[in-house]
Amino acid sequence: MSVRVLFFGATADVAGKRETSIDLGGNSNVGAALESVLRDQPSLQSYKLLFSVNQEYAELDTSISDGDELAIFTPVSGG
Amino acid sequence: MSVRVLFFGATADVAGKRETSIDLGGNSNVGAALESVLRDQPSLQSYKLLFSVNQEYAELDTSISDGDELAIFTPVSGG
Amino acid sequence: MDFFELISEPIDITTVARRVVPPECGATVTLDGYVRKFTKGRETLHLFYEAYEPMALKEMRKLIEQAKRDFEISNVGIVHRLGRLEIGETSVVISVAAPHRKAAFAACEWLIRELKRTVPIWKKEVYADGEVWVEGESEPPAVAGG
Amino acid sequence: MDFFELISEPIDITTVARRVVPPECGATVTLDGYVRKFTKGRETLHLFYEAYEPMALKEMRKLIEQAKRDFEISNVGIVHRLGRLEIGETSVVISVAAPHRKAAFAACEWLIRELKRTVPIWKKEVYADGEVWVEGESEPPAVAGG
Repeated sequence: MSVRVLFFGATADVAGKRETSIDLGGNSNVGAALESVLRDQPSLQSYKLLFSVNQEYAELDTSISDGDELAIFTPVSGG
Repeated sequence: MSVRVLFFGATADVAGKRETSIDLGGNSNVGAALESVLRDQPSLQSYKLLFSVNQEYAELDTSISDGDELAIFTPVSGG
Repeated sequence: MDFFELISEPIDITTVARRVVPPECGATVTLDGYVRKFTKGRETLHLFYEAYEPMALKEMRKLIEQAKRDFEISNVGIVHRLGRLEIGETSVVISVAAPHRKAAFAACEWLIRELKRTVPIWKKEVYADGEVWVEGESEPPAVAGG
Repeated sequence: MDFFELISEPIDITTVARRVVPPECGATVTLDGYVRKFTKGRETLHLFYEAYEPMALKEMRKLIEQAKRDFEISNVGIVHRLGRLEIGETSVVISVAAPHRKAAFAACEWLIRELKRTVPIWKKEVYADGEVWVEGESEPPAVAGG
């Protein structure tokens, strides 16, 4: 299955892109997706990371399905 | 001695004027001035009244001197 | 950069809020008080504010001085409008700028509470069938020196 | 009459504050956050805000819904600016209208604290000698449903 991955702010700068796509086996979750992303982008490991799936905050054990939108970002700093 | 007396809002409406002048003996205070005012304006007695002398809040025992400015008004309602 | 004013023209709150901003600050909290259409179910047509102007300005100055002693704030602006106000028009604006917003919130809330208690301004509500000078609900200020 | 927006143009806080006012209300409290010139002694030349826009709007909507459940308030407006901001320009405005000002103060303070914690917006500070994406200091939000 295919998952769209979005980066913002610091994670976009580190990844050198704002968006990518990863392929995962069935019954996957955020943790498995993150492992896949970190293989390509090991520098992201030094950041505190937050996640969302389909624009809702998620944790490492949040499940992911085909076509989902995963976002990986640092703690927010708006305001 | 002569004291200038100012009215505002409800007290000005009741007194039918915004300003008057009263004559008092020496060593007077707000209480004595109020008695003098109430003789002319007995309807003021039904109001909760606050006082200032020379634009500073005052109480009945605050002393008054010749030329002072006494104001008599109801609790403030600005804002 | 503090200021306190009594004016008879409409109040522009952006202008008030901006005038208190110093470069080191991060947040301004603004209280915008305005004419209510209904008070206890009775419809107000318009309002009229009257002040004992020189004393009101003295009391506003005291409030700002006290707020700057008690809260970690940079600047305060207070503008109160006088005369006739239509429904929805701003009667008072208090803006407080501070490096950290917590102090700005606390000081702004303290300032409006104290202003309603101590600054000699009176509000007259005008209804279809009459008018009433509103009596303040708060205790009068303690007198320093008695 | 609630609203939540992400915009790239300057924010006019009077307009924001006025849009939340219903006829029964008596006070609007507005938080105006803006670009600080100095952060920890380092001079910022300008800032850049970026958002995960659809999620940011969802989170802003949630904040307003929660605030209206928890506080006795009438309307909330939140406008956050994105893109490049110069020193002193407003980055965020939160206006809360309520029949009684106490609830407006409490809700506005809660909203800005939660916005900084939950709404996916990031700030980049640009200095003479570099730029840094600021990392939020607050704990991330708990995940509903996990």
